[in-house]
Amino acid sequence: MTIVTSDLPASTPLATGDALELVGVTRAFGALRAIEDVSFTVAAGERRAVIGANGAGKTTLFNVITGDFPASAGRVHFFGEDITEVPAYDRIRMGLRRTYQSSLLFRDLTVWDNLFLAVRGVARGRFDFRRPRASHPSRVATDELLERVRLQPVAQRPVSSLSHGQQRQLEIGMALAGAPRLILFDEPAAGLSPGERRELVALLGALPDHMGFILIEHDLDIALRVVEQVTVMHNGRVLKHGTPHQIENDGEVAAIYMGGGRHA
Amino acid sequence: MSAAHWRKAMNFTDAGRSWSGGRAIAPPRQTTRTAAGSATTSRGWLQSWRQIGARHVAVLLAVLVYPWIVPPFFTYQIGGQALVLGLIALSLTFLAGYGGMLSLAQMTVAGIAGYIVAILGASGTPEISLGWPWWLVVVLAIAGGTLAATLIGWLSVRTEGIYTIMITLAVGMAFFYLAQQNYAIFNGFQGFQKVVPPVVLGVDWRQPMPFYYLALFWALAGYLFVKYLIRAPFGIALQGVRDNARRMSALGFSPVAHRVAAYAVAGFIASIGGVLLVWYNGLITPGSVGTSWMINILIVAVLGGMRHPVGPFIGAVVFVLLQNFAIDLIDRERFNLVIGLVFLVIVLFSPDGLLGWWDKLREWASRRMAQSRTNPVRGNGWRSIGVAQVRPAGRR
Amino acid sequence: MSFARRWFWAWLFGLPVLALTIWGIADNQRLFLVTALNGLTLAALYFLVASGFTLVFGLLRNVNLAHGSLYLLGAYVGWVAGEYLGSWFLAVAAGFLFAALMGLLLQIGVFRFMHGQDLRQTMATIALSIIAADVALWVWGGEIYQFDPPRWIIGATALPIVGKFPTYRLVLLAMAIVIGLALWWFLARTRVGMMIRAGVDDRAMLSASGIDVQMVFAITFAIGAGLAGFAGVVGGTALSIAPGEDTRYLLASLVVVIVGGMGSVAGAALGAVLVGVAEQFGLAYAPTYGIVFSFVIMALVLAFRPQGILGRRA
Amino acid sequence: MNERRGMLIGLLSTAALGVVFAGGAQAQETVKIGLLATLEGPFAAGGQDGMRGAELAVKERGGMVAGKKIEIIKASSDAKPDVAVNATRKLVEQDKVQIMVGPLSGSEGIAVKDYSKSQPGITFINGSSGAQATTLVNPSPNFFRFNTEGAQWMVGLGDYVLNDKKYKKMALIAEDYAFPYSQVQGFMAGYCKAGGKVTHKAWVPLGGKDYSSVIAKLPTDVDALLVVLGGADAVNFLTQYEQNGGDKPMVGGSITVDQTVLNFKGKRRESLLGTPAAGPMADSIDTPAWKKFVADYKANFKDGFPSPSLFAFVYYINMKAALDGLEAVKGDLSGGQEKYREALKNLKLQTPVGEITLDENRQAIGPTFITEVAKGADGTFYNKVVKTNASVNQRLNLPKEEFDKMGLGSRDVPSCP
Repeated sequence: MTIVTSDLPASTPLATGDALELVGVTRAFGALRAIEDVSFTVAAGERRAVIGANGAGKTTLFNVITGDFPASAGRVHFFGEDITEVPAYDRIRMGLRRTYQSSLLFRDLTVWDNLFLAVRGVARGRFDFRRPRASHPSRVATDELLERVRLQPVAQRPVSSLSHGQQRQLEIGMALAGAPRLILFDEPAAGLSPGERRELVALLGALPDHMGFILIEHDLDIALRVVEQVTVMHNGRVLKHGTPHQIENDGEVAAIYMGGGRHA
Repeated sequence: MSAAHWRKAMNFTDAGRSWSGGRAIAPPRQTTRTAAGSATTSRGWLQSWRQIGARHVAVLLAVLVYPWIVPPFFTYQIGGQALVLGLIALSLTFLAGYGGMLSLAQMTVAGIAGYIVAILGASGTPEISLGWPWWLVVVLAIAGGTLAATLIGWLSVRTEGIYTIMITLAVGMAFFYLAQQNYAIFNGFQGFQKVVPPVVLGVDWRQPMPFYYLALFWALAGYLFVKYLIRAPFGIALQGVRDNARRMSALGFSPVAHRVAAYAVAGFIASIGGVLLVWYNGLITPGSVGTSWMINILIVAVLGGMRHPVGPFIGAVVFVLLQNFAIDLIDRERFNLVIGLVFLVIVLFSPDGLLGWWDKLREWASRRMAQSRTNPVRGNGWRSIGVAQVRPAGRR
Repeated sequence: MSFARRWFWAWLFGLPVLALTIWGIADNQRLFLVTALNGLTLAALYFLVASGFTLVFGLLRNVNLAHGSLYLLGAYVGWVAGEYLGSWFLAVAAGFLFAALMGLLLQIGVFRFMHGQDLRQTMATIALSIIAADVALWVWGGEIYQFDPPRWIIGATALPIVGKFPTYRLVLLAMAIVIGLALWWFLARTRVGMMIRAGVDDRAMLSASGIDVQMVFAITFAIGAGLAGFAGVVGGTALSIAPGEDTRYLLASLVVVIVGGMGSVAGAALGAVLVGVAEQFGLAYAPTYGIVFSFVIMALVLAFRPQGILGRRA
Repeated sequence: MNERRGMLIGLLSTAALGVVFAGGAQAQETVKIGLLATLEGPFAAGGQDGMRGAELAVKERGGMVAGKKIEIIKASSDAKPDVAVNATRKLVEQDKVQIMVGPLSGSEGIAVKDYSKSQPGITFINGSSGAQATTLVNPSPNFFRFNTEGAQWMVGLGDYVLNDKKYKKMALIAEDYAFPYSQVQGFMAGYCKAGGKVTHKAWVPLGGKDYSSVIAKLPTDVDALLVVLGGADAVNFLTQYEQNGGDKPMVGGSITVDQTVLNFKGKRRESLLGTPAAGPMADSIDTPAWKKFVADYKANFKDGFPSPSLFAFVYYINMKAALDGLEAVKGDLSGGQEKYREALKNLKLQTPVGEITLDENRQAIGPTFITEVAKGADGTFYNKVVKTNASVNQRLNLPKEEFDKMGLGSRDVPSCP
């Protein structure tokens, strides 16, 4: 993928404090505890992978962070601010972003409309009744996003007619709209071809330095290559934190995770 | 909005968060981009004119000339009534087709606006009616209707799908019974008679032709408004909420706020329709907001098809023609049977209403043409292209 | 909801109700008790209609807006049967069977083809109810029909304090309790009932478990519709049958299940009691707006508990 | 457009005929009369019978008046004024009827009367609507009502039940809208004046079916109940009152014990026996004219009621007036129907119950009857005449000032607790 321009000038003064801090977060569905007592901190600009077998609670963790499901217990802090009770859309407006595992796109709308929505969602004028002019910054921003995820040729096609890879690209593009501070990528590489995976790695690697992200990925080749920290989850709990190198060489992790099959 | 303005808007202005986003935006490099989203509006109205095809002109001419070639009865009772009912049903099409919220209370909203016209304006019940000037009354009626619609929306957006239908039906019935039982304000069962449009600019707007053009103006205005709005940020976001509210909230939108706003917009349209309806009938009674009319509006909208803002007007014409002439076609007074059967057939065989049939016809015609042109080739290629063309973006 | 907030709401609504109750008893003991009893018996009728409605919704996730038509058609057919066979009990059976058959036809002929398409189902049933109402008017005219139940049912029974009270209404109350218990037994103890409940909880699980889903749906629909027809005859006996009753009972069912919670038989019972009692007290103490009361209750429930009192969040 | 072509052909052929016959009277061979009644909803039974009554009046003349064929074009409403006006407008403007007969209910009547002002070339004759205001408030010069209305019908009933039945104190249960208001006014105007007391008024919402709590609230220290409910509601009330062990005698309004109610499909009508009521007709009027009317009705409508209902009767006399007026002018509707209207105004309408004339507002002045429900030899129920008011006007035979002071009936007017 080509060079991705920075969303922010590199010298933007950032908020003090860590990007994300989870304190004893628990989420229960009835009697079932999908995640239990999860605590960890992600520094501003940090890139972290969350790995673990299926059912380890990774996606639930994302849902709790973004507010799709409220936490049953525990607190979530975002750049020093307690967002546990903040509605999902407000967290997004604060600079949090996410992609979804199985793409949740607006299948009947066009690619352009999808990106446009992502741009408008974090800007003012969400209720604007006027169609924006071509020179309108929101349209320019949309067009740039389109270019960045290289979907110009299909801009006016409904999403339902896109290939899987294109849909994943669009999903990422939507997460990049506005000025994200922390992005949660939920298995962005799933179902991609080797070529597409390479592009994805390039794209992740080229994200501006201040833009941290958390990545759920089964493909450890990808996961461990683009991150600085790794959290291993098992049965809804945090098993281990460490650098990619440490995790790769950890016997326990290998036993419960890799032993269970990389793509289990 | 200037680029600088926009930059400011993109920033998170909350002073508490010492963080600043946004970016310097370069002017668009290539203006010849194919994006239709750009194409439709990139040169404003100039571009929009290009979309106008021969059929638009033909239809516009037809509706303009119509009252000159038919007797006054057709001008008023068929034309005028269809336009007014179509306008009220348009509000439902907007709400249901683009917002995914099927409200049966649109007639209630129209009725509330109508009642306000009767109560604040002049009527045959001077003990209640205040006789305020018509322009003030109309403004207040539309404001009141919109407010009522917002409240109904606030109450019902917590629910989805079928719950919405039932709750709006129940809210509508509550208003019906309130209007029927309250004499101090709503004059109970009798309602208000002799609520006539004013004489403005020397024109008696109650006469068939002036009324027709008045209704036509607002119907066109409503149609264009909806057509414009569905491509504006608000409209696109509304369709997003319709398709996946959770995803919208993960993009920074508040689905509840958007839905309530959609109710308000639909209520605004329905209120204009309600003012015209009370003028059309010259009266308003609880019967005008009862179950049968609430469901009739749904029938009108579904009959025409909810995929396009022209649907409700087509539905209204068919409905009004049936209502007036069904009794001439069949021996017994079985109007309801006919309307019920027509409605059932539409629902069973054409989910997109009459518009759906129109599309199928076009598809069939284009297929025939394609076949005759490239007869030997019988691949599947045309199908995918055809479907993509028949179901353009932003529609279900 | 926290404990304290729960108490707050309990007091907010409970205190005025309690105060009104005390005032009502002190003011006119007999009137208060009669009204309460009337409310319960009306609730019995509402429960009979609404339980079928809520059962069908709970499992099939479609609102059958022709439910009121099933009520009316069941009543008419029951009346005809009663006229020819000379037995009120046979009329009740005929009403039940006919409506159940119609329900079966609806499920097989209409709903099966539009599973999961809420909007289409709703509109198809609206269309069907319009057609049914006109056909009924065609066949039975606009006259008023009343049933001819056995003598012992329709007299008055002397009760303490209340004095004379219609026997039939007490029978109706008993019938509703019996049917309610029977429904509970059917759902809790029989195989089909368990399948239905499983389907209410998780439809995917139902189809995954190799059960003939269509058959379960058809049985449920038949029972739900049959209950409407049953209520038609039973309710027609308490009041009368005439055009327009279909909409009336459809609306009553709607309000009852919205208040009680969609898909819950217990919710239907609770909703029916609330709505029936409110309606009767409204009629007795504030006749002008009595009829608006049930809608006010509904709005209140919606504002604080959108899924209904005993409903589960979707 | 079909209609347009029709008009064109009509125009051309009229012109052609005009040349040939030099008078063009042939175009007037038929007279089109529009007939509007309620055929949907709760009033459907009444509407159907109203249609029968109107048809009977046409059949009596063999479908011809003064050598012209009478063509009836029917329309239906659902008792809602907006629908009634739409149906009327269609009959007048599309079907080109020259005379309009209808509608059925009170609010519809007021709305159609308002509409009639915009069609000065057409003559409107009432169907069975009985709102006082139709002719009392802003009357329309081309709207005629040959039937007496709700308040007139009840005149004299108050005196009768007070003096003959000795009901000194009564409670009232009635539906909460205009028609019962006027019925109650007609009753109470006389009853209160004669010294009777109405201690309790229960206005029940229209369409509420379950009256048991209203019944529970009725005072027990009254002599009788005045029940002004119509159709299904009356049957529901009677059944429930009986089941609640109610034992007070009843006094009925005009549609409480109408044929539609006396013939409901059930066997619990016994409690109605002896119920006094009043109305513009009665089943057992002992005149040859009435007996002929009933016989004709029975002969013509096998599917009708055992005896014509109030709706049949009222539609009959209004249609008859339309035809008699037409006869009087020899079918001449020219000159904006001026002559025809003049004839209607001066018509001394011979009806099965006696002579009806019009007042200055074109409202009927005519006989009314006080009746009691009785059971015939064949088991059918009917209203037996016990007293006849030779002539009642719209001011209830009161002096103008006294009536105007009282005003139109409402929830609280009149009052004598």
